[in-house]
Amino acid sequence: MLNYTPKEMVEREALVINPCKTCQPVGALYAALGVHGCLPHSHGSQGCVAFHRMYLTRHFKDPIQASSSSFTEGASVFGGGSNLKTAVKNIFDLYDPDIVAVHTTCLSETIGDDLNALLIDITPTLSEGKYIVHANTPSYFGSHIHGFFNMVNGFMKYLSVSTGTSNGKLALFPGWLNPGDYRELKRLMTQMNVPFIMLPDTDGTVDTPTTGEYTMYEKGGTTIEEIKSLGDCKSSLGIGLTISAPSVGFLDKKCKVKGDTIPYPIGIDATDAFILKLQEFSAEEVPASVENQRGHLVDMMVDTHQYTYEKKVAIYGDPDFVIGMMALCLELGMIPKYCITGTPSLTFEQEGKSLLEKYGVKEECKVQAATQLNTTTDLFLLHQWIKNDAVDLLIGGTHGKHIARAEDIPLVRAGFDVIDRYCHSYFPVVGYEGAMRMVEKITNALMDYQDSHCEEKDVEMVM
Amino acid sequence: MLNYTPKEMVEREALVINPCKTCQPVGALYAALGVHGCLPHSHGSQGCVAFHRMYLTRHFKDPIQASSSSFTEGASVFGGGSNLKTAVKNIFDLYDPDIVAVHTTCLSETIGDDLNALLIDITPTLSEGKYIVHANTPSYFGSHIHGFFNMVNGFMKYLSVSTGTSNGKLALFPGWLNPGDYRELKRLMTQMNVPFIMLPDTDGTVDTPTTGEYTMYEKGGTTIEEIKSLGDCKSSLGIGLTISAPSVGFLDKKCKVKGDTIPYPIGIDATDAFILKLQEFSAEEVPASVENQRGHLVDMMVDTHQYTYEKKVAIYGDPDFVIGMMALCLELGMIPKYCITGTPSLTFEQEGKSLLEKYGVKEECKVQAATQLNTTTDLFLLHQWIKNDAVDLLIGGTHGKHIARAEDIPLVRAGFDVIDRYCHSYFPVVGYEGAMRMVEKITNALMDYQDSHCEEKDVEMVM
Amino acid sequence: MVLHGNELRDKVLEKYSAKVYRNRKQHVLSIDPEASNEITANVRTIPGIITQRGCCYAGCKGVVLGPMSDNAIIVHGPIGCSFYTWGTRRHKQVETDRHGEHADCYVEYCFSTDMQEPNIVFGGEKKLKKAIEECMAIYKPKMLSICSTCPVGLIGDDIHAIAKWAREEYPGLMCIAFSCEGYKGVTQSAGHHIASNQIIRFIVGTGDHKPQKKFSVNILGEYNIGGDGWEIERILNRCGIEVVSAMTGTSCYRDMKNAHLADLNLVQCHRSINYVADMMKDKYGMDWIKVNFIGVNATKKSIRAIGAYFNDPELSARIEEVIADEENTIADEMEYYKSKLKGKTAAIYVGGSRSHHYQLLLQDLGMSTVLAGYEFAHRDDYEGRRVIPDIKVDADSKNIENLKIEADENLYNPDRITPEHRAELEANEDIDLNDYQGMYPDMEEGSIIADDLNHFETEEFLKALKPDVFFSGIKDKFVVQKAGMLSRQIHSYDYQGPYTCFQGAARFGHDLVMGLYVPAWSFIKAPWKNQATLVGKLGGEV
Amino acid sequence: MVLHGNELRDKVLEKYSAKVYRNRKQHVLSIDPEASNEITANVRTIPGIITQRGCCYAGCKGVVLGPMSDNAIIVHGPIGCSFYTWGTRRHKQVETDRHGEHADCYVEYCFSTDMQEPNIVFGGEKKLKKAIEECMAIYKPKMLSICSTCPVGLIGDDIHAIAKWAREEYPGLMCIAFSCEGYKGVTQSAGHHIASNQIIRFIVGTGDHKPQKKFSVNILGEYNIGGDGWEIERILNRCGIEVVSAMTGTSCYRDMKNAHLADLNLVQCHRSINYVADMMKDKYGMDWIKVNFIGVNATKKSIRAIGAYFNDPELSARIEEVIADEENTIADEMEYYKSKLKGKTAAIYVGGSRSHHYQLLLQDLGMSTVLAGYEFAHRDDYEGRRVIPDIKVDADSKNIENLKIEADENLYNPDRITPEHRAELEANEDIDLNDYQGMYPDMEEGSIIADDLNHFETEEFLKALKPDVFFSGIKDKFVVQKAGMLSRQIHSYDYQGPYTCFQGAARFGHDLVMGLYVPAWSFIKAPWKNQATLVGKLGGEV
Repeated sequence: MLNYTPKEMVEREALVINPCKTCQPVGALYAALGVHGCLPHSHGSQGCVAFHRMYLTRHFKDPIQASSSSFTEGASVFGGGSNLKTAVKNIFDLYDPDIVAVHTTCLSETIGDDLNALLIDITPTLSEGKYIVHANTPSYFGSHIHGFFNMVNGFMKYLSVSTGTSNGKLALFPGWLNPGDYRELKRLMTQMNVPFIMLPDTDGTVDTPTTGEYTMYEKGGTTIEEIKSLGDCKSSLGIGLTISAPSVGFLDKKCKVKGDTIPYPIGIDATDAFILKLQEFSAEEVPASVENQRGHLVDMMVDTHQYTYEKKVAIYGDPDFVIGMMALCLELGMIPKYCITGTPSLTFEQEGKSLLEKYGVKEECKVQAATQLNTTTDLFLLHQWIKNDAVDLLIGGTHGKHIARAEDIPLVRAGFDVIDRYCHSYFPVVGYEGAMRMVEKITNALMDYQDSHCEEKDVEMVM
Repeated sequence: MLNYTPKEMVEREALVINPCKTCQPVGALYAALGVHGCLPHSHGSQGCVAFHRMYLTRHFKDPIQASSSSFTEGASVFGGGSNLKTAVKNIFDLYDPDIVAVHTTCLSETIGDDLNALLIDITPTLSEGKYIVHANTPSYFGSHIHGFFNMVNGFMKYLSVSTGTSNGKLALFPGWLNPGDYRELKRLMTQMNVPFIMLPDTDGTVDTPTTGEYTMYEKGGTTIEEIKSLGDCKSSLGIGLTISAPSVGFLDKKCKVKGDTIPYPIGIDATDAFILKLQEFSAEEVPASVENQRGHLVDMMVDTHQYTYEKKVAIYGDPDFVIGMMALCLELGMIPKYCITGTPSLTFEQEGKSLLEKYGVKEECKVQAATQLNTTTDLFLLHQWIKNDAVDLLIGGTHGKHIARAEDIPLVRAGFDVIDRYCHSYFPVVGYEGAMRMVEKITNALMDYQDSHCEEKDVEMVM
Repeated sequence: MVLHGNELRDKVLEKYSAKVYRNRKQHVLSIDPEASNEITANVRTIPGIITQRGCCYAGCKGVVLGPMSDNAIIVHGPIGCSFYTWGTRRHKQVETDRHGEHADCYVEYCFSTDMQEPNIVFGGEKKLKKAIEECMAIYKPKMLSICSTCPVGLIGDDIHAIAKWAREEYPGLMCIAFSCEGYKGVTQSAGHHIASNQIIRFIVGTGDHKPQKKFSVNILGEYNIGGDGWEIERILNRCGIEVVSAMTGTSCYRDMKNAHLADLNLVQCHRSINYVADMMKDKYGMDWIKVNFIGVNATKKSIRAIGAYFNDPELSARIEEVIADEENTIADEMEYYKSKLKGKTAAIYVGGSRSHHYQLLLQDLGMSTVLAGYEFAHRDDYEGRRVIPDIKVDADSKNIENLKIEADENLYNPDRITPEHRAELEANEDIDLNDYQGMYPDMEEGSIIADDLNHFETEEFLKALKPDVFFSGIKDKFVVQKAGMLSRQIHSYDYQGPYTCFQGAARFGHDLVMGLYVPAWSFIKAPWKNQATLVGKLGGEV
Repeated sequence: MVLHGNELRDKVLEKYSAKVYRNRKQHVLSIDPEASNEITANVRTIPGIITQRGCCYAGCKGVVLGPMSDNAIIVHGPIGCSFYTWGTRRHKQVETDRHGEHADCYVEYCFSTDMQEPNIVFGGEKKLKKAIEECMAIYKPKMLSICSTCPVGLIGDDIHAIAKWAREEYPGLMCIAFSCEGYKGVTQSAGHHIASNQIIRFIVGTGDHKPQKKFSVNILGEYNIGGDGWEIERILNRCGIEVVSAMTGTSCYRDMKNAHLADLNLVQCHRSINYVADMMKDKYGMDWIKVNFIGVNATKKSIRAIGAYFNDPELSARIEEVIADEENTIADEMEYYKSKLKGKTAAIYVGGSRSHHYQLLLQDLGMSTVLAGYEFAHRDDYEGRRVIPDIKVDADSKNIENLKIEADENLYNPDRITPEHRAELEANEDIDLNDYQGMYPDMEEGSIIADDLNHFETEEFLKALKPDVFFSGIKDKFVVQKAGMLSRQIHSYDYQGPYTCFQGAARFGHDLVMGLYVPAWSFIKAPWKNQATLVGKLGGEV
């Protein structure tokens, strides 16, 4: 397993090995799946969308629909405008979405298709009540995370307006999460009596119940009316500094809705911060149900601490997810020895270092994001670090499983993508509920490891 | 690990080895913890209650309070009446419960203390609004399951009355479950718009939040007023044929409240049956939220089936729990190769065989409960069976962990007791939610096993 | 009214706009023994139509090169394309030793130059060179491939020059560039050609390890999904036949170099690989026969054809022994699966040959196929090689290079069998010597053929035909299952397999019975959906 | 006003009814150097008071017999008591070989006759015999114990006769019966005595394997919780001292038989075991010294005392080397833990000796103990052995057998050291030769001593004294932690350990720092509980 990864550290600046990110368009596609009645459309060669649908389907085990401009060599030379026009016509004819969300690819970006201009041409051809929006998502810049917020902003760019009358709601930008997380965020906002519009929301679109009926546009997703109304929100809240700050900024710039961005509510402290933000908005007491669940979480944390304390963990994945898990692990007394993301992020390393300082971690920990200049912050690098100084636990997606097996380290799967397990997308990692779930998963992983790896005489009946 | 368990089957009729049950009093104690403001009291030597508190604390990682008559040799010879009187006075003086629930032990039963008579003496000495009830729970009959329903019936015997005016509620006897399960049952009844009284209910008594304050009687538990009002319920529903049928019968006999008993709502079919019972009561449509969650569960079951299909599982524990898990496993296409309980149950084997027939299981499966005549249905027997024909998975409590390690079989911990893990008691196994959780746990256990035990060339990135 | 055949086809397609209808009706037909059954294939998909097709890069890097264990493949382009082909499509691989030479296995590694905006603007050659240096420093591979993705072709990075540079810079390194940008051609098939061309150009013929057994073959177009290729090798080895190289499933650069030294090519897949067999016939004089190891009867026929080719009584006897033994091993199982599957129907839509091959395995199990289609086939894959001369090459395909092959002056050897025996073989109807007759002959009258079956047609045809199972890929699997119908991924075998030969057939039978009979299906409808129950109760209660 | 000492004691106890107050005030006192500090201990708990005490069976089966690896213990009674002692209290054990003899390890097995109603009514002897037969058939143990639970004593099953039958029926089997019904005595202590009596009566003195090293000891009252005993053995072995047998932690029947052949008994625990040391002194002439391996200084003192006893310069030198080396290994760690723990306070309430011993380890770490109590001690455990003659034996205890011991005619050997050396040792203040001075001398003035500390007093004293940590058992742990205070189980070490000797001290320091500094504590109060924040915001918002 990964037999050729040497222990001796190697300098790299060009070759990425086992990346910890993927490209913008798939992020745009996922964001678009969080809008009700939306068909995502990839403006490029049909291979892109085939890969993206495969990628998301592997994670969600649910239908992921998206169309393509199906560039051939000719389109690549002469421009993809006519492909897009044909595509849009066929899409509305055949699949009848309410809205088409177009994102670009490295192909259409490299040839320089002007989507703004194309959409100016196309929009008047649409039927009443049908929409088309776009986002530029060049694969050679940033990562899937950038694609995600670019598409969120694309929706707002085309749809959100400020009518001058407040709708009294909170605009919530939840970042890239699983449907189970989106459900949990909505549950918390509802419990906190905060009226909200959340963009996007894949609860009900990528985790549809099996009922014997398939429909292309399921019940879930942010509605077009809601996206329009974002401009009338009282304030906005972004969660995830890397992924949501741009949307908070965009809505402010376009519609003068002021807002703030906080980390993903992963772990107790960040969830407290989220609840406080909601309380600030609602100006109401925190209900007993929320407080009770928080107390359950604290109880678990106190009770399990000795199984997590000073355990070293490597966390990899998307920047806001990694920061969230890092906070949660620190709250459990763990040492987040290596935290990496392949997504270039201006805030990641600073956020991580602040957390290490906050918890007074003495041990040298590496917190590293890729940069535009050197993108080799990848799983090969992480594996090399681990070979030189091991960890007790891995937290991240499926692509770390070979490291886990090669080094015999338990892996708690979380984040994106998890393509070798089922059920995960239904359950949250955010909120107190999500933290409880993660505490259980982390302690079980460590305790299972102890049970199976200790000497027979050290097997404990009670733990 | 368990190195002296021979593969060759041995006949036993007297020696129980590694039992799959414990004694009545601890069941009575647990049932009493599900009543608000109640202090359980053990009428016997103080060792009993020390063991029982230890046992329950190990499972719940929460304070478990109970008092004892603290028999000495003298009391054992001359009877424990005066010990009980002293105890009751001291208990109300010092701990001020609303109610004391006395259960007997093999000691007080063997010497023949007449609790009915003693309580007739004691009751008039109590202050207004204070109560004392009792149950006879001889350790040499049945198991902790009998102790549980005997105590439930003890509460009803002393408190429940029929006033002639219906309260319009459903009397729910939920059996022995975790607080997370009781919460889920209440959530389902609330969603189904069924007014109910549930006895007992340890949600909020054995999973109290950590808040920096300790109080002896927490917010949870069935109230005395509710227990009284059980006699005015419209109908009753027992879940768990072994554990709850006696309470349904008792309430009918005492207060003429008719009722029915169904299996624990573990797995989809049994949860459907529970929902249908609730619908029968409410005569209302099943809400979309319930249906949606059910659809999620079906989705998981369809998606994961190839990891569970024909996998052989051994299930051990309490009779209704084992039947529930057996149903869930059969629904997943698994083969419940060995299903045992140490609790003598008149219905267990028939229930199990019906399930095997319903799913047309061809493979020979063993479904065995202990009997009064031969109680050697225990984990030693299960281990011997496994040595002769292995299984892929174990489901049960902590006491199977040595088998799991000895035979290198993954163990999904569920039921009672789980004393070597944390967090479990907060989450349900009942309802669609509980089934989703179990599907995740079962598939993860099997897939983790595959990932760690297959040849390197067979490690799959996507599963 | 239940429609079928062309009526059904017309009913489904009539929902299209006229323009789309005109296009799609050439791709969809119902088998009619009286008609020509000419189909349109290997042409571009209409923009906006939700196709399951992939791209040239997917065919080149994902399918052909990906499985080669000792081939370090650097994807030159932005990160995505490399990321999505990481770990291959379940082409199983492992390190091996042969001829005293070790072949590493790099399939767990994903290498990319991860081009950034400046590389697009100013060119990515420098970064690619650096990446090659870094890869050589860490892995020291014997073969290193460069695969380009869309922007590379547009900005004009000369990856072939860089490959040449690498071959010179690192003596002993076989560095090959593949210009497999995603926009080339109309499907993965273009990528297969591009990859195969380079394999023929650079690799085959460069080795000199002669086979050690009397009879030897290559297996072309077998990609070892779920271990399929290993199972075929096991059977051939039992018969006493050596596999010199697969292309490319179980194989590696080390072995592929010696492929020209085998006696015979076995062609398991279709167009993009029988083209390779043709080139090897022209260059080295090797015959090929079409084989199919999917299905018990197909496997028997294929092994017997190999026996017939070699024309050796001892070999033929051994082959019969192996067949008898393997069949015996699975007899009871197959009988059971047949009893559970008899009369059931299937639809199949996969990339290449499997849409044909699996029909034969389903027949073994008593099932029939009501619809089949290919994702990236050419006309001959449906209609047989006789139509090749008639196929028009359109603008999208004509830029895909066709190698000009001439007989190798040292290695050409057409006399592997006698002319008399060749004549016998050509006359033998059970043997497709240097020929493939397409999918049609194995399909029943009235069954539907759909090239480039898209999402809309999938939904509509399945609603109408109601097969018991739809074999396809992950992108449509869950669409179908939401509607309550089993779908098995025949691209990736749903992470099971192997399904080849005898034991594989039984395994397939097992998995199909599992999928159809798993209890989950019976729970799709909530019991309270039976409205009568509720109303009845409401009536009683209220 | 912060109360302390006896004022605090009175304040807490005044909430009791008069009757309970009169009882409890004899069990709780504040150390006063001027006063007699006489305490009441080893008397019955008042019914209804939530005590943490266990029973006679728990002491006999759970503590003393449970750890013996090769001892198959059949619990005769209903299932519960056997179930609850399954797996022991973390007395770690493992199979071993010694003197060419294998000792099985049965600690993963729980054996019960699981008496049913008919056995209670008609007697359980037959079932017990059958159970023994079944146990012998499966395990063929060399030692088999029968422990009776409450009903057995009442119904009169003669387990001793059955043990005798078994010894005759199975030659070579040491079968011993223990009448340890739960109602006997007032605490586990009764069970310790019952178990120890039988060990002295049946086991010790029956072996003839002489120690192989020049210096040899037994370790009495060390139960190998979390491997404590193994760590002590490691240190003693490093010094060149052989451990013949522990009683009973790391030991087994095989080794215990030879205990009388050791040179010296080390007594780690208190009353129930120094009684055993006394018996061995009387019967075999062995001296004993009180040791304590909990705490760095205590360990050093103990090892040096052993050195002093043996009076061998080479041994003493080796002891000093070992001490220096072990201390050096943990020096940095201890320094760090001290820096985190200095000035913190603790309360300790455990069964026996640990309430005393851990005070010394806490001192090593810069901490002090504000409250300590024993669950099942006798007066001498608090006040020292000098009070033994004054202890009144009440009705509850007088039925617990006291063996009459006489010098063994063959094995008695009082001359293991010279009379001169004994005189020296007796004069040495650092050595407790055949003596124990109790917990009091190590406690500070004003600190609280509470015998049989109950739930009510625990809550009240902890609220008043606010120690940083409460060391106790699982039954009170979570009560304390709900209130926001760390509680560590010093019965089971919270499934960690070992905590003995040098490395154990460091491990203890680590675990304590962990418990106190883990971030979870900082989250107990929800941030919105700071009402000011909300009001402020509400003011601003509304």
